[in-house]
Amino acid sequence: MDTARLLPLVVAVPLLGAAVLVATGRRLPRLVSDIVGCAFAAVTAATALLVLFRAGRPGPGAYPVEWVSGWRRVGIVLVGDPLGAGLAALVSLLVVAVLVYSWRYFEEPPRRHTGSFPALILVFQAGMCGFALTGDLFNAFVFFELMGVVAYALTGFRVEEPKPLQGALAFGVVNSLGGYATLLGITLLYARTGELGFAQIGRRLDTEGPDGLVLAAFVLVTTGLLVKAAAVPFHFWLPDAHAVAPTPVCMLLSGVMVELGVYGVARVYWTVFSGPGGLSHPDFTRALLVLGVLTALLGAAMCWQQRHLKRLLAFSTVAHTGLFLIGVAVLTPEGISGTALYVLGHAGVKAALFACVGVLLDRYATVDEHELFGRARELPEAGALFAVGGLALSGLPPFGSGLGKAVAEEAAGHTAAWLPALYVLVSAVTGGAVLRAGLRIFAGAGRRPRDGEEDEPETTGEEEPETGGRLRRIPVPLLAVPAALLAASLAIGVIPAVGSAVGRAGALFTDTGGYRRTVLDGHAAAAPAHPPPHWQLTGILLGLLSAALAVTLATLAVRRPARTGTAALLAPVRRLQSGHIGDYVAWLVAGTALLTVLTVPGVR
Amino acid sequence: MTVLPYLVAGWIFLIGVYGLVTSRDLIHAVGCLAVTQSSTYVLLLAVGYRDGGTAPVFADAPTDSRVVDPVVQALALTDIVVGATVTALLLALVVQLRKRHGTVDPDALSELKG
Amino acid sequence: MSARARLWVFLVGAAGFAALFAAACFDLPAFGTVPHPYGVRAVRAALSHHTANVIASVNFDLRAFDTLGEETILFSAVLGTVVLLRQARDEHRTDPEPAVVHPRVRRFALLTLPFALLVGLYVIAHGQVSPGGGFQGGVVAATALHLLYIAADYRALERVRPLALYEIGEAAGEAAYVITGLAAVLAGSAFLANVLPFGTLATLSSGGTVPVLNAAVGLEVASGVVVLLARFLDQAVEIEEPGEDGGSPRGSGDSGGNGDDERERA
Amino acid sequence: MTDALIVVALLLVAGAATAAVLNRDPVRQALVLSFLGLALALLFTFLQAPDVALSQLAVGSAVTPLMILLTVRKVRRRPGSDDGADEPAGRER
Repeated sequence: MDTARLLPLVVAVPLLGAAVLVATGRRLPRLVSDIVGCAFAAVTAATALLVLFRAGRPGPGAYPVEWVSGWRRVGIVLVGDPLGAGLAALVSLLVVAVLVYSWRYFEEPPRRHTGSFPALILVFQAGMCGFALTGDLFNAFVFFELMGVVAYALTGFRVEEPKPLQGALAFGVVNSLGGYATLLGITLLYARTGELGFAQIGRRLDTEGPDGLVLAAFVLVTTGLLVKAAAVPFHFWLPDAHAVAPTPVCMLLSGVMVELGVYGVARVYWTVFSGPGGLSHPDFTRALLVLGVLTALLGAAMCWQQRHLKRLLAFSTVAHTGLFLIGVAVLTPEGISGTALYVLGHAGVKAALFACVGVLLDRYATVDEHELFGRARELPEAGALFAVGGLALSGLPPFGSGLGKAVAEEAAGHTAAWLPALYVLVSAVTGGAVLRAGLRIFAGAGRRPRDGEEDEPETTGEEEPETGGRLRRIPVPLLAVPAALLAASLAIGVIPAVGSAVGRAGALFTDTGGYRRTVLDGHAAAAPAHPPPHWQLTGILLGLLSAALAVTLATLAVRRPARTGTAALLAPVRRLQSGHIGDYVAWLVAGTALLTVLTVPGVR
Repeated sequence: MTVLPYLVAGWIFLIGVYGLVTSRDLIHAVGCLAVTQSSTYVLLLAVGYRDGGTAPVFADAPTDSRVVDPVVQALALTDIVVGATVTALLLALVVQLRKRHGTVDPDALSELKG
Repeated sequence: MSARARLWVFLVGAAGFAALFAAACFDLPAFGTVPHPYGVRAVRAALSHHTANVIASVNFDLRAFDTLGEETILFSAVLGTVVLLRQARDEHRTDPEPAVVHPRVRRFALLTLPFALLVGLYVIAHGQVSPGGGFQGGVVAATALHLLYIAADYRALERVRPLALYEIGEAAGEAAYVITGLAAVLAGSAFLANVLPFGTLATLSSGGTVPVLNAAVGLEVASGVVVLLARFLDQAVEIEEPGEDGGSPRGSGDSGGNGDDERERA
Repeated sequence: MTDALIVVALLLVAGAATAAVLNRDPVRQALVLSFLGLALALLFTFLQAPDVALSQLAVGSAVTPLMILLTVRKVRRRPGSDDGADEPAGRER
């Protein structure tokens, strides 16, 4: 079959699976519905990989473009460029991993609802794949909302507990509001151009000069995507939701969904706004750079302060999203391919870390760093995985996260010489926070941290286990899945073919004219030649430096658990994370205004 | 008249967000979100309107008559479904939240901080 | 943040938003004069497929993929609501008291019910020729069923409403939509392509796959909305919270205490 | 003529939206939302969008307010007290 024909199937197959599971879910035993779910997810993953391999063959050649319903230029277009297809493949593979991981999860599935969890995960997969592949702005909004709706439900899945419900509600309100802002922006673009496809809108915009309307459309469309990407000040929902969602869902939320927001910003800018009728490159770079730096710093600082392990990991996702935004902001093919590698590596590492925390949660009914002190000495395998994950998160070569960080920080260094230092700092602090927790929990190192010295509000880590009862023996998938994910992250860093494929993907992604010609005119887009991203000496040294810094920070923190100075300094920042929906909404509106101020010199 | 419909859409968006920010009751907040969303329908259909156009249904109209833009109407339909479903899901969360927290006042939710 | 600080943050943001949006409005073409290249192409495309209602054509033919996403949003929201409003481990059901209904109300509702159901089905069936379609008709039909709640009482409604069946109906609607799309792929066309004969403009059988997809959506929406409303009714009428039978009454202004939690954990 | 109708409907919608936000009691808000749905349906009819008007009528003025009312009923039901569902409106100030 023609490769292009396969593109809609990546969305259709999981949806069919979800419908089958819901129709039969009441009767099927748990095991069968798990197998059915895995099978549909795996078929989707295979399809996405097939598209990726056919689209990613080196040499000049177009990537597959499919007009759904067969309506050229009137319908909706799906584009299988290597980056979009690659993201769809990443999503699908992670979904398979998550379904395998949750094999023994939810020991007591909700009565008469055995099929519900895998069905929701399959719909989530369809939504994320559709968002990665679509070449149509309104269709992107539909998939944005689909991802959202499923994610709210999955976040609040454990209705017997108060925290997930509160997190899911904040997530739902803030994300929906962001989505509506995006839709207003889409409507403004439609009023100007009368088109909905990325390529068509971009071409029409370039026939006229930029003005207030284009600026407003950019700000509004980007607002929703930045909410999904959890950029400061749109990020408040993320820690609240990611800290409370069921562990398998956290793996997906932090591993790929947030990154899809960053992808959306980059995709929309490059295809729609990057021409002369859009937003000039320096303006985009300024706006995203400011937001990215703020996000990275705030995420890292908050990450270090947490004792609730899932919340700690959630803030580290915020910090890394900031780095991804910086990689997109520099507007070079190297920045894009470096960030893409970073996202690939990060997805494996972060999902593996969440998986390890899930093991702790189900064995000890808590994910609190202080309460768990020394208790997990009996789990050396999980401890080893957790430590490796922490090191990989800090950018240790030769992990994929390390390679991505090295390439992205070099690309960022061309824009501002101090940016590589930020990459090193943020990776070191987030990796160090993970290692600190690991040292305390799995090794019982240092002194037992004391509680109750501060009167600051704080989320502690008491949770109900997700497996019905506490686990005595750790089932194989709970450890095999994180091990496989870390191995995959390592493979991304050491297999040179991955690097060159991602390099080509980045080059095609940033070729605006080529994208529009491929989609609208069916011309083959020749891949612009670029040296593929690879390990360089400075990158290796900076990676080793940040890993060493992370270890040092962790050791110091374990030796002297008394938190002074920094804690007091950061108290006002911590208070902003108030859990109040009204606060989060107010910050969202303020963020829109901030984005306007940052881009407004773009109107000439 | 030339910009009034657009400005009304902007007003509805802002007033809805104002309600969300100042809400003391989560059910009321969900209602405000629904209000906010109606701004998108108004803007979509205002953009699609053409002076003197009729509805794009050719059941008994000649096929060359001047019609308003059908695309935005299709988009608005999709949008309405999205709005209703999000409302349902959020209300379901509020129902359970009330059971577990004993309140629907956002000021009193205190499980997640810092 | 205090309520005052929150309001200030909002007001500053709202000022920025208002300025931005107003600037955009004054750059927009005047109301009623916006150019519509896509709209014009869509009208031409719809007529070429003999679909009189262009909106139905956009929804179920040109941009049928959007509608697939939309129906999936509904599908997953219903699934999510079912999961979220499930009876928790610590809750139990009570049978609601049969309610006394005024005979005149009952007669009115019972008379309206078949009429409303019929309207719903009519609206679904005529989606491709006149305003309406699967979504609108589905909602009307589903709401009509709930007239029974007014006419008799909750138990009467439960008898005509085998929920499991509606859940299957919803999934079947979703599956039918996807399978129609896949059938086009098997026939050698693009996913969701309109491969059936187009028929004559403005007749019930016109539009090729448009009526098929319309019916799939109608089935899904009607079943989905029934399930959705049922879950809310269930919560409002039947499911008892753990503390609700003879527990100490709480004050209505109860702000913040988590007495509930302690009871539930115990 | 059409223009005048559209302006009236627009102002009606803006007013109803404002009222829906300012009514802090969810029960009254649900009723105002229902009215907002009607006003929107009217506006959409004048804007030559009968399909959208029909949806808005079904969803905006029936299903959504109904769900809100059911939620309020569930949330306000209290154990051992008979003020449950009929609790006087306006307690949320």
